[in-house]
Amino acid sequence: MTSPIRIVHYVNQFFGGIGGEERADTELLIREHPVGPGVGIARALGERGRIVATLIGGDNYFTERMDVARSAALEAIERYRPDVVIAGPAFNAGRYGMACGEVCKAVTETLRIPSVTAMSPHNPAVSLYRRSTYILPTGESAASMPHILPRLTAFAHRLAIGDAIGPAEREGYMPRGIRGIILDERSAAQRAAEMLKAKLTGEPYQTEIPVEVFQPVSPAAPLQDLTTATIALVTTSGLVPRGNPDGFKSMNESRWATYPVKHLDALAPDEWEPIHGGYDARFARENPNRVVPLDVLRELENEGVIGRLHADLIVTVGVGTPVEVCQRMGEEIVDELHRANVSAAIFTSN
Amino acid sequence: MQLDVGTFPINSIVFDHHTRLDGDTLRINRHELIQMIQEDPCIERAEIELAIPGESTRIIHVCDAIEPRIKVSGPGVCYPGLMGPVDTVGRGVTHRLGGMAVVLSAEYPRLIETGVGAAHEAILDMSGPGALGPIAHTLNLVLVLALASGYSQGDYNRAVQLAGLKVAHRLAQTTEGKAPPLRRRYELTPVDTTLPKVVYISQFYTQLNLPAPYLTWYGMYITDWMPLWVHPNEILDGALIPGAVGGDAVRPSSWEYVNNPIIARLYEAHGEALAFLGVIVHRTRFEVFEEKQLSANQAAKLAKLMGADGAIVTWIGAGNAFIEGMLTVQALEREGIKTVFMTYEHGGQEGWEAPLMFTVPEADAIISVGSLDRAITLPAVERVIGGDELCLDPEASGERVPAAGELRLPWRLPIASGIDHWGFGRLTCIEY
Amino acid sequence: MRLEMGTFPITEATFGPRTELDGTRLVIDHDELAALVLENGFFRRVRIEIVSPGESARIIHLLDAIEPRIKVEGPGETFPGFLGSVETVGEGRTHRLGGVAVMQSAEIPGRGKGGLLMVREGIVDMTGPGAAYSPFSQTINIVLTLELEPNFSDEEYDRTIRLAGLKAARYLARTTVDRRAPQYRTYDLTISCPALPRVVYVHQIQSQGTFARTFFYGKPLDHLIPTLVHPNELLDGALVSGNYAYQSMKTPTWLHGNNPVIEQLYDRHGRDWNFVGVILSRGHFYGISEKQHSANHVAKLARMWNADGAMITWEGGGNSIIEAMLTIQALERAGIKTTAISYELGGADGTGTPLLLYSVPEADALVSCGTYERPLRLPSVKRVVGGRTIRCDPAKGGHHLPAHQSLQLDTSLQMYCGTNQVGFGRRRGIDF
Amino acid sequence: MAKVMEASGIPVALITALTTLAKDVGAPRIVQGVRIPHPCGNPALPSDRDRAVRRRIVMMALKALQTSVVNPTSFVDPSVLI
Repeated sequence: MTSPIRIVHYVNQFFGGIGGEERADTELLIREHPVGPGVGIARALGERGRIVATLIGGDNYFTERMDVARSAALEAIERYRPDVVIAGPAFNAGRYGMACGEVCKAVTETLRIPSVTAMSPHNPAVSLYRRSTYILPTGESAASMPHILPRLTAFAHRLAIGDAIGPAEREGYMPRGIRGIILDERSAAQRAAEMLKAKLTGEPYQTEIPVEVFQPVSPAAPLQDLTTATIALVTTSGLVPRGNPDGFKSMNESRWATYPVKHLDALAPDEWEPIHGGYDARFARENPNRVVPLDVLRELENEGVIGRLHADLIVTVGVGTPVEVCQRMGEEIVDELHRANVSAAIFTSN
Repeated sequence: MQLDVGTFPINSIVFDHHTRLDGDTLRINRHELIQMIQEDPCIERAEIELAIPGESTRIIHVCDAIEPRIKVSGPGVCYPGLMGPVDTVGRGVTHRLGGMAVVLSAEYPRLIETGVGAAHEAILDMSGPGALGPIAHTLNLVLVLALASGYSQGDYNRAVQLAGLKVAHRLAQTTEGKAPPLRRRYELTPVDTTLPKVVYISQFYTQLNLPAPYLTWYGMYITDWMPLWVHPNEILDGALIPGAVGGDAVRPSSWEYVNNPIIARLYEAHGEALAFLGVIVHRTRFEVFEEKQLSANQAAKLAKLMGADGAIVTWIGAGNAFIEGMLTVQALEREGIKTVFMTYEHGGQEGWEAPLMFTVPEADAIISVGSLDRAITLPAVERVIGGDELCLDPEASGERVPAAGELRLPWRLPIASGIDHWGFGRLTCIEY
Repeated sequence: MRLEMGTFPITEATFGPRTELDGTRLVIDHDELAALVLENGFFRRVRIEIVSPGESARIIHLLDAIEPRIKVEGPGETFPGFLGSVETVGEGRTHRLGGVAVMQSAEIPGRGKGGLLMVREGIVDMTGPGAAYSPFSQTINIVLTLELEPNFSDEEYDRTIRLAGLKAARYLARTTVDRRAPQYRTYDLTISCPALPRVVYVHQIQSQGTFARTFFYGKPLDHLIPTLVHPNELLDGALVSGNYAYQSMKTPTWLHGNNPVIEQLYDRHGRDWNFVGVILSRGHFYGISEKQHSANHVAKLARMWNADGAMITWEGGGNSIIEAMLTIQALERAGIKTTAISYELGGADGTGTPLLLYSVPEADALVSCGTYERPLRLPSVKRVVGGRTIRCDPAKGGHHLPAHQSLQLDTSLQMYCGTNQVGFGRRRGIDF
Repeated sequence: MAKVMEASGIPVALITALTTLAKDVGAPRIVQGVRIPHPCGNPALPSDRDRAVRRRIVMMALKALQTSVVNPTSFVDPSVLI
């Protein structure tokens, strides 16, 4: 039997018994005993632990003055040295959900204390905070309180005693956007066969890899005048100067580099090499311009068709690069291009 | 897959101000078509002529003959991959102009002097003893194309073929919104399971690394593919057509591909005498015996998997490609599949020599579609389309002769569609 | 096609005076096997070692893994096209040594090549955290470490190394000839209850060129257009791997002959469905219309084969997933219910998106087989087989690490079959 | 990355052989390249025409940069396809 655990519980002014909307500005109050839902939590907890403090914050206070509220909460929680922090349940209350999420995020990230909250899957706070803490799904209203409190308490207890938490679908929390690798009881072939059987007989089945739907962007305005434009060459083809000076990896690269091409009329096979691990590199090795058309762009610059070709070639290796890495590199490259007053880019990809 | 083919029989073609279909008369604005063709930089000049069956007319430098077909509903386009995306065809409604062909006439510069890549002369007589193939009996709109210099054989092939396809498409467009006088449905409906199941194995030769493909499938160069199980309707929609480098006797024209009489016959018999399982498109002319044997074995195995009791095997080409034909017959018979093989014969100019170059004991049911070797004399003609001179034997003498005069041919290879690989006609050889 | 597979489970392998089977103990005459391997003269030396499950051992520079099999009755030979003629296999009786793999290990000169077509490091750990990545931590492995004679071409090394492995495998399987196997299993696609749904397996392999190639009856599949094959052909070794491009995503010959998906489809044949065949297709085409056509053709074959359901797996990464996804899309649009096995991405910490390089909305039934993107720490081992040092990042010129030490790998790309997608393994991704 | 740049106001012509893929991920200006290993050239051709193909593709890219688009749009010069 592990020693009793210490819990700090966060609720809003309503569940804290202070009042309704008219008291939504209430600043952080501390009670050293269970309040509102905390009473149910304490009951469910029994001998296993106790709520050492209840923090009560007004919905507006917390969402409108978040920085103040956050540090006040953190300062208080630190004092009570809890093993775990519980916030809510917030059901479908938006501002309350925000507050719960923010409290949990803060204690987990700055105090390294595990935290858990509970709210409706439709609560806007879910998408904001599910990556930062454990969120258990509830119904839309407090009617589901009796059902959620025991689960919330049990989950908090496991966090407090350092129990390993399994996958979301098995533990019943909302996915935190982390893919873990586990050993299943059955082989992939077996699972695929069973999934196919379910699909053929119309029984329910659950894909193991949800597919992404990409967000469209609002395109930039077109170039008005080519003859005054500065055009940059950007490539993910992994074409680098011989010897790969920056030691680019042939896959999973997360860096990019610029190489001067100011004085080049073409990319010479003996000076450039493709180190990209995802395509048959023979043709690019024969003639690098087949992946980065520098030769014709220089030609067009000389003919005056385009104003200027940007002085540097911008290179990375695009194989199995995660989207947010691309996002990040994209932003860095954008800064670079803005600095150099580049007006447009030709981007080659294999 | 259900395909409805609507046929608009054409009885006359006249040149006019507007391209349109007027009953069974096709009115054509020549200049519109010529301009369309001349957009391609590979084509320096284009002329359009008309050739009518029975008249004393000879078309020379024949590259291909294309039947105007257009997809009016359903996925994809006719001649997919070349005229549009590679969406699987063979469904919906296709319109065709019946009884006519767009014939391509162009003399390729001899960029490739000898060997399988070289362009060969092909002659199409509209009357007389040389009027052998089905396209000697269609109303032919002949595109005479003068090729610009400085391009590759691959470029010329693409340009010539696209010219033909674009014109054919434009002509077929005249049927849009019209109800076809004739309509036929092609579908491999489930039939009485006790009927013998029959597969059609259609062999085609091709060659790797040629500048211009002999044959394309959805516009793709057929390389060393294993036998391909396809739906006959795909062929009716033009998924499989030859290149346009030269239409000599052993290279059937596109027109023959989309009108393959064996497919038509098997469809007619489907549900009556037999159950038509589908077509195996079988690439031949492999250059290693092991590959020939493998492709034959795989064709037979595919037929077996499909549950075939019987098979019809046809081949095109000459020499080398014949070996797969025989090996396939053997493999099929060994799998217990009763097989009929259709081929032309050799036999020399008089018919004394051996009819076939290579045989297997299992080949016990061969249909003869005539001989390639028999000498033939084409009489002089009043009119020649496509030029004044031709060169029958570029590899040897390279001598050019007047195209209008009498032509004594030692064999039938130079006659466009001179060999009836797929049995349009009734020509055969019997022993005397 | 009816194939009887006799399994001789092996629990122990040792060297001894003569190669024979002693109950479940495989005794190997080292010198005779060595002589067989060295016969063709491309190797200076061969070192033969036996590595067993549970050993603190690491196998490196791994190329192919092959299960000892031999045809004891019926047409053809196992591994046709390499060890025998191209006669169609899959019928009769075949013997296998259960739980054994013959492996070649060699350092093929990198020649400073970048790109896909190069040999990359392949590692099997017999114990510890690395063991779960490979089915070969559970097999008794006969490892042939080949020291290459210098100055041969990639193609020569590739071919001779493959032949050495296949010959050794057959040599060991010979010990089972004229013995009765402890277990027999019959593989037969005969349909007993036609009411059940018809299911095909779409087996998408990788084949682009030397070192990234798959062979069918000895023929490279670089130009494969999807075709229908009988699963028994694969059980008899018709598919042989020459793919060393990315060792984690490859399917070695051993898995082509023991494909867990085929096993599942056969296990449930006649109960949950009728397994009607395998569609072999190729991924990683270079043009989008070829990719689309390949997908369309698979779906059309499945439709002509009246399939109700399909399972698809693919070999290789990145680019190959495009054909796979387009195939799923085409199948689903043809009304064929499809599930697939795929590895996922997710970055070093599992928060990366997207999980798949390319996907289609129709792909709603995917099974995860893990990822190569997480870093992996392999502990030090007592014994290393296949070399002394491991060459990492050949594209970067490669740096060598002592192989017996603990290794910190930033991805598991080098873990042999670590993300292979035919589904032998239990590793999977899941949301946390 | 092309998307990020476009979003920041820099028009980007993405030359790729895999236009469908680029469309699916939502890149606004997509230019049809020849093939994956050589998007901007055709090794099957003699070097001068290989270069001519490259010039065609780049010209198409420049056209894309001057064209106003709303949704992912691909710019294809059929003559460069093999």
